[in-house]
Amino acid sequence: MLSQEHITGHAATAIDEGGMLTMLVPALTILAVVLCGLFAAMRVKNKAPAFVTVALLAASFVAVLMTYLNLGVEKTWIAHGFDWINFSWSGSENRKLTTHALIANFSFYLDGLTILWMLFVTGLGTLIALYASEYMSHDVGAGYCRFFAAFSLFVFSMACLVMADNFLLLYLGWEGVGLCSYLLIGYFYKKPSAVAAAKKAFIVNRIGDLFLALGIMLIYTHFGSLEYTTVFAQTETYIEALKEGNLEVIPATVQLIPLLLMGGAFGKSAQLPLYVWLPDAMEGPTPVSALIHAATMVTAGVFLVARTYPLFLLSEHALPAVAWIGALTAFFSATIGMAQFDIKRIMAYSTVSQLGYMFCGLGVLTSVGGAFHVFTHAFFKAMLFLACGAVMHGFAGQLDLRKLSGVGFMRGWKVTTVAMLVGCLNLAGFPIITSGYWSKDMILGEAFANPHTQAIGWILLLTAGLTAYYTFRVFFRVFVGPVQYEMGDEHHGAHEDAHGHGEATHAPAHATHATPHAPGWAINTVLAVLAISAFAIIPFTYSHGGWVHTMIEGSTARYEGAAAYLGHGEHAHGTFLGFEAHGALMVVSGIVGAIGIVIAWWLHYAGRTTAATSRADALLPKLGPIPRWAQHKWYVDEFYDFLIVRPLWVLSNIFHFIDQYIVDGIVDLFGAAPSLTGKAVRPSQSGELHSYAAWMAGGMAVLILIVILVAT
Amino acid sequence: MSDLLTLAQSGYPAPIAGVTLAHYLFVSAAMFVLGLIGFLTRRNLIIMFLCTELMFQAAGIALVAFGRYHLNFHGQTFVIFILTVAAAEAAMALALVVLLFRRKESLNAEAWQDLKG
Amino acid sequence: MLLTALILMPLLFAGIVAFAPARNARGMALLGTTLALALGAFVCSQFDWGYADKHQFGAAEPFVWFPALGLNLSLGVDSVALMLVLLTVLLGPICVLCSWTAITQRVRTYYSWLLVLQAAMTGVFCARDVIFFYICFEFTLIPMFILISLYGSTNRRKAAIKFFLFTFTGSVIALAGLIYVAWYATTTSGGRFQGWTFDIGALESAARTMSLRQQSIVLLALMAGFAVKVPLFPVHTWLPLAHTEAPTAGSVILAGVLLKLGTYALYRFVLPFVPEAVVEYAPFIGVLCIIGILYGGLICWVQTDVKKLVAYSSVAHLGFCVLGLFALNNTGITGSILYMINHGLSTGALFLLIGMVYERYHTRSMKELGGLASKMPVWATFMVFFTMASVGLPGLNGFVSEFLCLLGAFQASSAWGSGLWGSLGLQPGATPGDYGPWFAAVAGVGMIVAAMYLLYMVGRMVWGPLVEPRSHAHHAHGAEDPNALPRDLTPREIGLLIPIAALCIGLGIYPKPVLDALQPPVSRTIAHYEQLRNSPRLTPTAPAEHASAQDGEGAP
Amino acid sequence: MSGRLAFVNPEIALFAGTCVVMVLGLSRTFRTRKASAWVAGAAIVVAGFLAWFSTPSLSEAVCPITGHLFSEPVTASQGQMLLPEMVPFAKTMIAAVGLMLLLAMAGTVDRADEERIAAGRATFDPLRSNRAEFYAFFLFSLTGLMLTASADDLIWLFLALELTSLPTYIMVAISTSRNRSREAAVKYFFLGALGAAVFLYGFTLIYGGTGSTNLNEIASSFREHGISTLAMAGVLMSLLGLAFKIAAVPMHYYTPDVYEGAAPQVSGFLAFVPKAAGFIAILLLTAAVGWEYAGGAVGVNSLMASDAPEALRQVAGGKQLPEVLRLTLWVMAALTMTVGNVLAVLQTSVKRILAYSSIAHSGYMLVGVIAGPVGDTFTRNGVAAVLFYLLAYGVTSAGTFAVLAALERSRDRSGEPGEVEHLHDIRGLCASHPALGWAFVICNLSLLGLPPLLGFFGKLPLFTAGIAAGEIPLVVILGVNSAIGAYYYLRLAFTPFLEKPEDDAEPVAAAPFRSRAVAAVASAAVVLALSAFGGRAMVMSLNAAKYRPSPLPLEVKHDVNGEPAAHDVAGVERAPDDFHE
Repeated sequence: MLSQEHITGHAATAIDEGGMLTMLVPALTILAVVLCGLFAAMRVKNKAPAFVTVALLAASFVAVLMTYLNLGVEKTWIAHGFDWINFSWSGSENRKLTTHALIANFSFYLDGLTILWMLFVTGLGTLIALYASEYMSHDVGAGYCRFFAAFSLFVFSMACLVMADNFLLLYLGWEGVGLCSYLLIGYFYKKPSAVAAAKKAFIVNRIGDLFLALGIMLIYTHFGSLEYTTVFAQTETYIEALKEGNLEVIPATVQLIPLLLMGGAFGKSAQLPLYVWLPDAMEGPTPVSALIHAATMVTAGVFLVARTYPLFLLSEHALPAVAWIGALTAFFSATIGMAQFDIKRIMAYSTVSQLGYMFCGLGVLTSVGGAFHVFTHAFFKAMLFLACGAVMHGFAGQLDLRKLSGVGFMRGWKVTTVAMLVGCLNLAGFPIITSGYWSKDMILGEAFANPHTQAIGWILLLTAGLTAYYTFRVFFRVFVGPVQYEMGDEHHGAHEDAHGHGEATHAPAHATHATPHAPGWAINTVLAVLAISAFAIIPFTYSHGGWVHTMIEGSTARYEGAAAYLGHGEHAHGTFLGFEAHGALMVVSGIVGAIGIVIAWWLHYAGRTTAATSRADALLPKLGPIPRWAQHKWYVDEFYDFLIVRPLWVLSNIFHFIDQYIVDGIVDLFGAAPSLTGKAVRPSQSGELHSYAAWMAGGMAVLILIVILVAT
Repeated sequence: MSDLLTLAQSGYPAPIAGVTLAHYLFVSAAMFVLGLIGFLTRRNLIIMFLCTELMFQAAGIALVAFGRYHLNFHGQTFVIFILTVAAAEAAMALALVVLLFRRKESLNAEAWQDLKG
Repeated sequence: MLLTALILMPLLFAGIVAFAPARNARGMALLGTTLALALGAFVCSQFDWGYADKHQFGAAEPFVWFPALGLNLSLGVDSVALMLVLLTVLLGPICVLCSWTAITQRVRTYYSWLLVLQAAMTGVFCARDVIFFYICFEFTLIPMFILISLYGSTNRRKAAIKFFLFTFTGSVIALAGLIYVAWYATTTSGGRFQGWTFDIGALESAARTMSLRQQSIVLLALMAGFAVKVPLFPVHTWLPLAHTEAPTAGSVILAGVLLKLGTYALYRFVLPFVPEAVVEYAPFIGVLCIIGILYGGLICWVQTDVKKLVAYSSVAHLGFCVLGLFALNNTGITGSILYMINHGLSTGALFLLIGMVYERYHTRSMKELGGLASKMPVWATFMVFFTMASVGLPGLNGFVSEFLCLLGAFQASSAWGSGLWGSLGLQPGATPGDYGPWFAAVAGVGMIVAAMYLLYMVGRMVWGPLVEPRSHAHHAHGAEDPNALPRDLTPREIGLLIPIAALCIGLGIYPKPVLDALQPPVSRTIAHYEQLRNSPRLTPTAPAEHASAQDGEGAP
Repeated sequence: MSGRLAFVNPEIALFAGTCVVMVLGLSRTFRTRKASAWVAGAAIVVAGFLAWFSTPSLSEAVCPITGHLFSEPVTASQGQMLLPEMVPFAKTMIAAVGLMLLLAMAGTVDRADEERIAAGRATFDPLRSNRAEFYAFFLFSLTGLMLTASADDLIWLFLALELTSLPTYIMVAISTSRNRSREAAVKYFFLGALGAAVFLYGFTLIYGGTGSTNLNEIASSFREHGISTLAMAGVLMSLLGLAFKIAAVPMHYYTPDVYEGAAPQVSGFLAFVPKAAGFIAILLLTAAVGWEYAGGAVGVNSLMASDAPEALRQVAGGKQLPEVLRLTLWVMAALTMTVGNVLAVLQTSVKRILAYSSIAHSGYMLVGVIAGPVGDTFTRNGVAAVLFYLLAYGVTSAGTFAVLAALERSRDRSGEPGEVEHLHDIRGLCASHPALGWAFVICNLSLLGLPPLLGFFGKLPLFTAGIAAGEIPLVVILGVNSAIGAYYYLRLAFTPFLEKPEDDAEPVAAAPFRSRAVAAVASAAVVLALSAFGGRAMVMSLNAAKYRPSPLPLEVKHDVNGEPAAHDVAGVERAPDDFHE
C-alpha cells in the first residue's frame, strides 16, 4: 500500500522558523489563562473573558493553519521552544567515560498527525468557546473567568500533548488536560456529585497515567532518550530486522512498552476497564463535555497509540489487544447507552463506544481509519453535545428523555433540532451523506479484511446497529413527538454566587427559569457551523480517508505497510462472508444502521403520545432484569466500589489504626521503657537504711559473681 | 587461690607453730563478714556503728599479718592510721546518734525512713 | 565570611528581637529574615556555578573551636547545600509574615527563637565539619521544641517532648556512627591528621576503605539518626503529632527545612561514607520508602484533621525523595535533591494555607470545614494550586522531582540487560542497582494514592457546599468584631504565597539551571559507586594494602 | 624536702585558712564572724593559685603550667608517677568549683541564729554557733579532696578519702534543722562507713598481694610479677568501695535520700566533692593496674570483624584494663547510668531528679575510666575525658544547685524557710527571676548534653574515647541514656521558661543571700564561656591525663631538648600543643 521508501526512510526532520509559529499556540492560550485570571482578580462582571478566549483560540487556530499551509506534511519539523528538563552528566562504565543525558525540551514535533489533531483541537476549541460564551452567561463574574481560564489551559495542555517532541512533554499535556478536566467537571463545585465526579475522573486517569509514566521510563531506560526522533530512529532498526525475519531480535523490554502505553491510553480515552469516569464527567458544563469529553481530550489515547505506532508494531500482542479492548468497550458501553434516560449520559456512553471504534481502527491496522473516525467524531459528537447542552440550558437542566418531548416543534429550537438530527445521522452512520458513515465503514471494512479480526468485525457491526438505535432513541423521544416538557429543578449557574451569599440564591434562580428559553445567536451559530462542517468534511475525507489519509500517511500510516512483515496478519485477505470486505461493508453497515433507526422509530416515536412512555416500555418486562442491569451500567461502579474502593478504605483505616496503636504504640513503649524500668527498680529505694545496706552488699556480691563467671 | 596457698605454706617466721598467714587472714575475713552481717541485722544505731568498726579492725588484723609476712612496716603504719580514723568516726558517730536520739527518742535505725522513692 | 554572616545575621537579630520592645519584635524579625534572604541571594550570585561540586565560601583558615577535639568551624557550600540554604532563607520572612497576626502572646520569645532556628538550620547546611554539623543539627531541636510547646495547640507538650526525644535519641546514635568514622579515619591515616579530624571531606575519603561489616554498622547508626528525621516508615510517628500541634510557622519550617536536614544528612554522609553498605542495604531502604509512600498515603486518606493529612503526606513524599536518593544514579539523586526543595515549597505552602484557615475558624477538622471556595475564592485558588504542585502535576515543581526519583529507581536495576528485561538490546538508560521497574511501579502507585488523598482534602475543604464551624457562624452573624480578619486572604497573606507559587511554576517549567547546577556534586557522589562497581573491593585478606592505596587520594 | 612539700602547698594553704576560719567564726562581732567566709574564700583562691602555679610536675622537673624549673630533682618517693600531671589540674579544678560552692554556702547553718541576734532576741553564744565549724568542715573536705589528688600511697589515699568524707557527714546533718537532714546524715554516715570498710579491706588485700602500699611500687609489682589473685581481689573490692563515693551502682542507694535531705547547696557540694575524690582514687588505682592488657572473652572490639584492615586491628587490640576490672566497671557503668536515668524519670522533686542524674553522670564518666589514657589525643584519652567531664559536671551542677539554694518558699512551722522542692515550684522562674531562671535553663541544658553547651563537649570525648577503645556497645548505651536523660532535663530546663505558675501557687522568693545567686549566675557564665573557649581546658586535661604505664625505675631523664623519658610506650606521646612546642 505504501512505497518501500516510506517504510524504511526515516522522515527527515528540520528546524524551521515556520514551525516556530506553532509556539504561538501555547503562548496565546497561556495568555488567555493569565488574562482570565486578571479578569477574575479585577472582578470583571462581563463577557470579556469569553471574547478574549475566543479571539486567542481563533488566533491559535490560524497559527496552526498557517503552519500547515507553510510547511505541509511531507516532512517532520522540530520547533524548539526552550529547554525544560534537560541535563547531562558523564559517568564511567568499565573505566570508559560515558556521557548521558535526559532531555525533554519544550519543543514541538510537527508532522501530519500533529497538525491534523491541532487543527480540530483549536478549531473546535474556538467554536465551543464561542458557544460557551452564551451558555455560561448566567455565571458572568468570578465563575465565568474560572471557566474560560480552565478552558484555555485545556487547549494549552492539549497543544503540549499533541505537539510534544518527547514523551515527557506529552506527559505534561496528558496530565494537564487531566487537571483541566478535573477543574471543569467540578465547575459546579457546590454540587457534591460534581466534586465526586471530578475527583473520580482525575484519579481514574491517574491510574492510566501511572502506566504511561512507567512506559515512558521504560522507553528512556531502553532507548536512552525521550525524544521521538531518537526513539523512532531506533525502532526503525528493529523494524528493519523484523523484515528480515529476525523476530527474536526485539527485546522483551520493547515489547512491554506498548502494553504500558496502552494502559495510559485506555485511562485517558475511557476504555475498559477504566471507562467509568467519563459518564460521570457529564457533571461538567456541556461545552466542556463537548470539547473535552467528546471531541478532543478523550481522543488523546488514540493519539498516543497513533503517535507511538512503530512501538506498537514491535509487540505481537499490542495491537490485537488494542483492537479487542476497543471492540469490547464499543459494544459494552453501547449496551449501557441503550438503557439510559439522561441524554447527556447517553452521549457519554456513545463517546466511550465510538472511542472503542477508533482503537479498533488502530488495532486492525487502519490508523487512517482510526484517525478519520477521530476527526469526524470530533465534529458530530461535539455537535450532539452542544445540541443536548442547548436543551439543558433552555430547560433548566432537564436532561431526562422521559420528561422532554417535541422540542423541535417549539419556537426557536429549529437550528438545534437540525443540528441534532445531523449529529444523530452521523453517529448512526447513515449511508453516503454522513461523514460518520465513511469513517466507521473504514474501520469495519478493515476489521473484516483481516482474517484474524473477523470476530472484532462482527462485534463492531452489531455495535453499529445498537448505536443507531440509541442515537435515534434520543432524537425521537426528545426532538419530535408531542410537545411536552417538564423544567429541570436547578439552575446550575446559581451555584456561582456573584455576591458571596451562596445559600440565598436558589429560589429566585428557579423562579426565573420557569419557562424554557431558546438558544441565542452564539449557540445557534456554532451549531450551524458544525452541522455544515459535518457535511463539508465529507469531500475531504471521502473513501479511505482522503485528506486525512494524506495527513497521516507520512507519520503513522507509513508503518502499516511494515505490519505485513511483522506477522500481524495478511493484509486485505479477509472477506466479509466471501465478499470483498470494504465493498460489502459499505452496504451492510448502511443496512444495519438503518435497521437501528427503524427500530428506534418504531419503539420510541410511532404512536407515542406522552413524553414519559413509549412502546419500548411494553417490551422491557419481557427482557427480564437485563434492561435494569444495563440501566445500572451493569453495576460496574458498584463492583469497583466493592472490589477496590471499599477494601482500600478499610485497609486505610486498618493502617491508621496500626499507625496509631501499633507503630506508635511500639515507639511509645520504647519511650515508656525507661519509666517502666524505673518503676520496677524503684522499690529498692525504700528509704530504709538496712535495706540499702542489704542491696549494696547483695549488689557487690552479684557483681563479683558476674565477674567470676564471665571473666575467669 | 594458689597465691594464698603459697602464702600459707611459706609463712615466715612462725611464732606459733602451725599458725600461718592464712589463719590470720581467715580471722580477718571472718571478722569482716561478721561485721557486715551485724550491720545488716542489727537495728540499733550504736551496734551498727560498732559493726563497721569491726570491719575496720578486720582490715587492721589483715594489715598487720601482711606486714609481718612482707617484712615491712607499711601494714603496721596503716593500722595506726586506721585506729585514728576509727576514733574520729566514733566521735562523729556518737555525736550524730545523740543528735538523732534527741529528735526521736529512739536509737532504732528504722525510725528514719521518710526519704524514699 | 559570607556564610558566617548568613548564620550570624539571624542570631544577631534574635538578640535584637529578644531585647527590643515587644511591639517592634515582628518588624525586627522581618527585617532580619529579609536581610538574610538578601544575603542569601547575594551568596547565590557570588557562587561559582562552574565548580558547583566544590565547597565554596569556606574561609581559608577555618576558625578552630576546640583544637583538642579537632573541631573546626569550617563552612562551605556546594550547589546542593546552597539550594537548601536558599530554601531556608526564603522561608524565613515567610514564616515571620505568616505569624504576623497569629502570634500575640510572648511575641519576642517567638520571633527570637524563630530566628535562632533559622541560624541553626543554615548552619547545618553550611557545615563542613561533622561535629559542627551535629551541633547545629541538634540545636534546631530547642527552638522547635519551644515553638511547639509554647505556641502549639492543645496537645502541644506531648508533641514537643516526643519530637525532641525521638529525634534526639536517633541522632545521638548517629553521632556515635560519625565518631566511629572519625576514629577510623585517624587510625588508618598513618598519623596524617594531627589529632583527630572531623572534616567531612577528609572523613569521606577515609571512610570508604572500611570493611563491609564496619560500613554496615555505621550505616545502621546513621540511619537510626537520620531516618527518624526524614522520617522513614517505622519511625515517623512523631511527625504527624508534631505537625498537628505546631503553630503554622513551625509546621512550615518543619516540613520545609527540618525534614530536609535528614535527607540532606543522608546525601551528605550516608551516600559518600559507606557506599558498600549502601549498595548492600539499598533494597531494604527502598522497601521502607515504598511502605512509607503507600502506607502514609493511605493513612492520609482517612484523616479528618487536615493538618494531620498533610503531615502524613510528608511521610509519603519523603519516601519518594529517599527512594530517589538510594537509586544511586544521577537521575535519582538529582530528583531527590530537587524533591527536598520542592517539597519544602509546596508542603510548606499547604501548611501556610491551612494555618490561614485555622486563624479564621480555629479548627482544622474537615468535618467542620467545607466548601470554602465560595467564601474564600483566593484562598481556594491557592489551595488547589499547591495541592496540584503536591500531587506532582507536570508543569509544576513537584513533577520534575517525583518523576526523576521514580525514573532513577526504575533505571537502577542489575536485571537490565539480562533475562526478561531484554538480553539482546542495548539499554543506554539503565544503571546498576537493586531497584528496577517493580520498585518504581509500586512506588508509582503512590502517585495515585497521592491524588486520592489530596483531592479528597480539596474536595472536602475547597469544594462542596459551604460548611463552617457552628460557633463561628454564630459569631459571625453576631456582633461585628473589628479585629476579626477579613474573610478572604489579606494582601499580606497573598503576598507571602505568591513567591512560593512563582517558584513552583518556575521550577516546574524551567528547572534546567537547578538541574545543571546539581550535576557536578551528584556526579561526584555517583563516582564513588561507579568506582566501587568497576573495581570491587580487594579480598579481605589484603586490606592493609588497600587502605594504604586509598590513603594516597584521601584528604583534601 | 621543700620539693616534696611543694606537692601539698595548696593543702597547707587550705589548712591554714581552716584554722583561721575556726577561730574567726567564734567572734562575738558580726563582722568578724562574717569574715570567716571571706577567709575561707581567700584560702581557696590561694590554694587554687598555688595548685596552678607551684605544683611540680613529676615527669619533668618543671611546673607544667608555668614552666618553672624546680631546683631539686624530683624522685620516685616524692609522688605518684602513674598520672603525674593530674595533680595540678585536679587541684585547680577543685579550687575553682570549690569557690563557687562556697559562694552558694552563704548562710547555710547560721541563718536562724543570726536573724535572732539581729532581731535582738538572742545574743551570740560561741558554744551554740555552728558557723565556724561549717566553713571549717567545708575547707577540710576540700583539703581531703586535694590530698586525694596528690596521694601516692594507699595509706595517704585512705586518709585523704576519709578526710573528704567525714566533714560532709556533719555538713549534711547540720545543713538544715529539719529531720530530713538528720535522716540524710544517718544514712549517709552509716552507709559511708560500710563503703569505707569495703575499700579499706580492698587496700589491705592489695598490700597483701604486693607487699607495698606505695602506688608506684604496686604498679611496678603488677608489671613485674603480674597481678596475683589476692591483689586483684583487693583492687576489685577497692573499686566497689569507691563506687560509694561516686554513687555508682550498687553503692548508689544513699544518693537521692541524702541529696534530698540536705540543703541544696550542700547537695551541690556532695555532687562534686566526694565524686571527684572517688574518681581520682579510681583513676589512681586503675592506673596502678594499667590499661595494657589484652582483650578477654567479651573483649575489646567485639564488633570489630576479622576483615578489618590490619592497621586498625593493631590499634584496637590489646589496650584495656584486665578483663576482670574492665567487666566490673563495664557492668557498673551500664547499670549506673541506666538506673540513675530511669529513676530520675519518675521523680517530681527537683533535688531528687538531680540526685539520680548525678548517679547517671557517674556512669558516663566510668566509660572514660574503662577507655583509659591509651590515646595521645584528647579524643582518645579516656582519663582526660573523665577529668574534663568532672570539671564540666562540677561547674554545671554547682550552678544548678546554687539556683535552688538561691530560692526559697515561705517558712514552715519551725521557722525554717521552705526549699524549692517540687517541679511546680520553679515554674515561671525565667519571668520572676530572670537571672536565676536562665542560669538554671543553661545549666540543665548543659547537663543534658545539648550541643553546643559544655555538657556536650564533656560527653563528646567520652564518646570518642569509648569508640576508640572499641567499647561500642557501651557507647551506644551511653547514647541511649543521654536520650533518656533528655526527658527529665528538658522538664527541668523548660519548666522555668515555658510553664506558667499555677494561680494558687505559693510564690518563690529569692533567698536573702546574694552570693548564692552570684554563684548560680557565675556558674552559668562559666558554662557558656567554657562552651565557647574551653579548648585550653581540654588541652590541660589532656596533659593532666598523661599516663606512664611503667613508673619504675624512676630516673627521670632529661636530654638537652627536654624530650620526655625514653621509656614512654608508643602511643603515649605528648599532646600536640604541649608547652614545649
